[in-house]
Amino acid sequence: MGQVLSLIKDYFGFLFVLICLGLILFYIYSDRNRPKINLRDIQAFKHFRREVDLTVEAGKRLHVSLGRGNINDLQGGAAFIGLSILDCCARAASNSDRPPVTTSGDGVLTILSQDTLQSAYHTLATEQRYDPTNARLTGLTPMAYAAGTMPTIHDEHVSANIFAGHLGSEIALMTEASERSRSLSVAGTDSIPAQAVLYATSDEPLLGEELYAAGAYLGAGPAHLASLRMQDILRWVLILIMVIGAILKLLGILP
Amino acid sequence: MKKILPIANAIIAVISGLFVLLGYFFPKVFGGIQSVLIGWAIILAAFALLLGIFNLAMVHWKKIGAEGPSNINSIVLLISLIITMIVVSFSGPTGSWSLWIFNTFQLPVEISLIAVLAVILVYAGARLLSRRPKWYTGLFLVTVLIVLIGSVPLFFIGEIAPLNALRGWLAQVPAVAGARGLLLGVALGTVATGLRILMGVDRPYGG
Amino acid sequence: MTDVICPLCGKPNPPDREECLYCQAPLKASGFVAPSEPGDEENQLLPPSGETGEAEEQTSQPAEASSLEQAIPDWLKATEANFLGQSESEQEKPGTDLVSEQIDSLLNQPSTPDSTNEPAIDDDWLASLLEETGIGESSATTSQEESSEGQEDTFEADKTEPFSEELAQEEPPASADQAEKPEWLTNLEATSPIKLDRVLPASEPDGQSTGVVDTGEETGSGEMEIPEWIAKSGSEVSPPSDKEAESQIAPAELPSWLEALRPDEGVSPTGPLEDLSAADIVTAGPLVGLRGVISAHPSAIRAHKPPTYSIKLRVTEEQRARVEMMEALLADEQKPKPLPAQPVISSRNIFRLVIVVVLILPIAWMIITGSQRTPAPQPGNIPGVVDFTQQVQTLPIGAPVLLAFDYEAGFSGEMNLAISTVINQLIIKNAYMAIVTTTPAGPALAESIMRRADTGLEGKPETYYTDLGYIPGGTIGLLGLANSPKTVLPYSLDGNNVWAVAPLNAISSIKDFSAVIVMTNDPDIARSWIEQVSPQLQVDGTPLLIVTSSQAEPLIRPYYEATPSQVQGLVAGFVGGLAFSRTVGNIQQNGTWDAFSIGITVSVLIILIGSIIAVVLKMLALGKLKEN
Amino acid sequence: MLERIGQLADPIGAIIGFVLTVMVLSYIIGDNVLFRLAIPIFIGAASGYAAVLILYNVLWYQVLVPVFQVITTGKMDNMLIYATHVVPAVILGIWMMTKMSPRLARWGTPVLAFLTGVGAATVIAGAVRGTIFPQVGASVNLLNIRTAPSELNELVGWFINGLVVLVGTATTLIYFHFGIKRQEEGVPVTRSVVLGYLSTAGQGFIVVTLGVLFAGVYIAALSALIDRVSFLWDTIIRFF
Repeated sequence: MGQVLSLIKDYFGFLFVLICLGLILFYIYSDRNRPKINLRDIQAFKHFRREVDLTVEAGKRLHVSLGRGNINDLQGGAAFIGLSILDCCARAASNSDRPPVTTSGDGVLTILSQDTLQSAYHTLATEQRYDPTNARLTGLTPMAYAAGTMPTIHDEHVSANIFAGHLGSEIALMTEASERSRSLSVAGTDSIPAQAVLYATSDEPLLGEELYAAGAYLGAGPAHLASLRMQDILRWVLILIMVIGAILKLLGILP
Repeated sequence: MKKILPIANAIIAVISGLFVLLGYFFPKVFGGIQSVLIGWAIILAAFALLLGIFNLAMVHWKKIGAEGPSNINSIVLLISLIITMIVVSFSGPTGSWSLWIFNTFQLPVEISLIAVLAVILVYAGARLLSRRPKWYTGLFLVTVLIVLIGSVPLFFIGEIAPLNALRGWLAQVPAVAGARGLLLGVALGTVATGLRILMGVDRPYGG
Repeated sequence: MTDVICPLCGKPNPPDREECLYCQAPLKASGFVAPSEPGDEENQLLPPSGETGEAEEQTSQPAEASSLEQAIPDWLKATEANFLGQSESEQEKPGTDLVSEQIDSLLNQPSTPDSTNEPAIDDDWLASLLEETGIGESSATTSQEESSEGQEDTFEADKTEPFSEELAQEEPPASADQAEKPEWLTNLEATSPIKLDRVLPASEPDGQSTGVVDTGEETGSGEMEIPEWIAKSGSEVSPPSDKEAESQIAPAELPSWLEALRPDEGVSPTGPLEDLSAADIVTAGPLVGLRGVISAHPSAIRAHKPPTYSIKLRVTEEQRARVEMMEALLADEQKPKPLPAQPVISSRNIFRLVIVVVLILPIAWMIITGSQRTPAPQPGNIPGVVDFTQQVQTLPIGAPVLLAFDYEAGFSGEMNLAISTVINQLIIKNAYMAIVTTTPAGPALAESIMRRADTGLEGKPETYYTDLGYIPGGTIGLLGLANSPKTVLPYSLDGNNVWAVAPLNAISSIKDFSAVIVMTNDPDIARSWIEQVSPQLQVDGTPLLIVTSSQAEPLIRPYYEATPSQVQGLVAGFVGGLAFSRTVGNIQQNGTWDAFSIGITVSVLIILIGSIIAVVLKMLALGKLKEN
Repeated sequence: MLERIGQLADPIGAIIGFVLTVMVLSYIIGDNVLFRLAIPIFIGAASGYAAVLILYNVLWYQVLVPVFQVITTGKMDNMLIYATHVVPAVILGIWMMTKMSPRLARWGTPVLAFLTGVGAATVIAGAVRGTIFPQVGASVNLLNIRTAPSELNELVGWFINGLVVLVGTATTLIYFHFGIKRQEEGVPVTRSVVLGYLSTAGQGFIVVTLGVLFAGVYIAALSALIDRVSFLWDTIIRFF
């Protein structure tokens, strides 16, 4: 019985992934000319865009904190989003006097952030601006990472900090450093206790899945918008499954 | 070559990802190749860690040349890093000297940083309503206060039974509901992010 | 201007001169008074003689001033007075004073030529310059100096405004100059290309000649470039401007005396061709009786090499200095201004300091006194503790138990009480502990606790525990551990193949352990254990027990409360640890529990007071808004 | 000599720990030199320890020990597994080292592409199998009549709680709905009234959840603060 259930679970899982993929491809195709929806306002992204412009104007620096998520683990999703945001930042701030600086708490993530920066500069034909030490590993444990990031926030003329990745409650130390150095902090993480901390300590907390919408809000491409529409469809599908399933269980129809 | 390399990278990412994904859902068919690829990824993560440590050292090595107090900190960091690595390598991760370094330098600082967190959080809590004067901020603070009072018998006052029960209910019912919704949302976002990479749309590896 | 035009060479001369400065021709005889010198007409804002700094013209200042005073209309006098007053009293807002009003009124004129608003901007520029420099008396003295010499040109320029306005709009003359002006000259001006120049918006000569004014204009417009002419103020005026002036008017229409006055051709004096009806009849010499001819005055007969007429752009040292100052100011604007250093004593810092004192002092006091005032938590009131205790108590003697040290060192302060109690209980039960970790600090934490726990116990540590070390790969590693522990962790940290000897040689999969105890502060790690490992454990009913931090408890408790339960026992945070230690008879005698209690009480008060203050301030602010 | 040092190590360690604790706690008042000095020591020690541990467990035991085994004993357990699981990974790892040089960095990208692909697949599977299915399953099982209590009072409570969790989960998901139907140009984009009410309810649930978690994090941090104060006092008593 257990094996059958796990088999069904596996097939359902694969089916679920295929549905997600199909929806994304469909929306990429259907919205290729003009997106058919607007996105609800998320203040954090508005401020983020403005802050990037101001940072470039003021000749200051953007700091993107990618967290310590191991990409071979569940937290990898947040880390990948952090890299997408880093790409947007690198492009937006490419003409700034001070290129963005990236901090991460994982070896693979550090190298990926270096690659992201390098390829962003490469596509903008400003590869000479690429400096590998602008994508840093600041510590290998959560607290070491937070403590290693704090001096970067304090000392490197940072005017805006974007925390996007897997970060725990130690994120409060970084947002505090950001507040003390009077720079804006836009923060999102997949850890729910960290979101609770952010809610109280950050200027612009990104709650729940808002972090994963960053690409669509920052204009990273139609695929991001399409995947957001996929999420919107599937959230209703999940709600329906939960409600109908609960009713059937309540009526004793389902075992 | 400059055009071929990015495409080749994307193909590598997509194919390796597909095999691993299929391995999760059809373990009997793709389980073998999946475990091999994941085994490689785990060992590669260790090599990446070496690169990360090299990067950490390089960043601070560069800072040593710079003016100001930051170069002293960088010197201290490099010395601390090298000594720890040497000692732990020779004494072993659970050797006496490794433990001495751990208990002397790492443990106190790490606990102290979380102690600092306590002050930061209570300060943020006290300022929150003036920072974001909204109804949901009020609800947030009321919840925080109920949970705090319900967790511990208050000094001089003792245990407040109704709040204790309310705390239990909040943690059991609405908090679980909210957490579940948040987790599901995050999971949907994660699936979308992973799929964009497997489609070759997002290429964090560059190219 | 009331300079006297020489009838012979047509050059301007100060009114007090008897004979022409340039050709020595008698001036008084002809009584030829020009309304304004052509150079002035060509560009009204060209710094007149007063600003050139030439010695002989410096001396003529008082006379000029007196004649000026007659010429200045009332509003301009007020303007001048205002401006001086302003520069002395360093008013912060020039836009609000009379000067600006006048300027606005001028700027608002539909057909206001550049030359008319430039002086206004000049005023702004000066005022802003004074503000920027922030000089107190020095600025006052500067303005006085300006009024006496270099700055004169500004006022001159101001004074020309109504004049040019009137010319442009053909209004009846209002100034003394106008009154003195003969009819012919009015006609001449009507056809004069130079007046046309003046009416042309931003004509080249204006741009070139009105150096200081231009600078002012640039300040007003916020442009950063200093005009070229400042840089090469010593060099000649560039010819194109004159060419342009020429190109606008047919040369034939240009009176030759006026032609003669043009800067680049001023060196060739030609006889005046003006209408001589107003000229006097010669009363002496051989040409007696003739009108408008050169009288045979000895001084006039003397041949002179015509003097070269300086066409250098004349900028005083002071003006140059002022422009340099402006340049410096503008350069500063380009630099990003560093944020002002945060004051050490700010309301935030004071508030933070108060919080620190109010929070830490009572805690310290409780610990110092070892207070035991607050009643200890009852295990029955804390969900999970009783089940956890029972699960540990019911473990068979010498059973292999898997311990996962998956918490960060920073949380050991909160979790150590519970963990050390668990370890002690397992040692008492003589359980064999296989230690694993998915966090890098795990092995050191585990080893430290084991060493603390085994003090006083006989026998070698390896007889009751082994450290298998770190599981790489996070969730994947856990999945691998659940399926085949010996493949993921083949050796212990000592390098021994512990899977080959008892009791671990009987372990093939994770469910073969008698219990799995996970110690973590991270809800994600706990979820990974529950989701990856728990299904396997449930097959044989192996309990999964979790010791966690209070930060992860709300997310783990649902798994404990679920039916069927995925977590069979839960000890959360310091409170849970204390309750657990009390159930097994380990009663703490220091004041940490009281410190915890008073810490929470004080924190609640701080948050309450902070929120109340915020609400009160908000309401006050709203009240004020309503009043306004 | 070593014994003497060993005896001294404990008190010296306690004093250093005391000093470091004070240095770090000084950050409460403000960023200062003491804190700045303590942090690099900690980062170096923590990162150094973590690095060696991971290399020890992965590179040493999985890569090098089998090689030494061959050298010493002439044979290797699971030669095939080593050849398929380890050797290619080591080759890829050495290839990845090109990332050390900015000039050669681009040549190491294929290895990163491989890691990213594997990581992406892992997070997808983890999210679907580890979160979506279990959480949806738990929500569906909330009102399973077979697990309902028998007593009426408990039954009512069970039903209401289950309903609240179900509604809370649904409204929380609705709160995050991003898309809004495109309006005419100039018309402000707003959610429909029903969606607005539901998302407001969801916001309430989210806020309560975050409040509970915030309190939990704070209690954990306060415990650490108490532990440090206790440690400082114990050290003072020990030496003074």
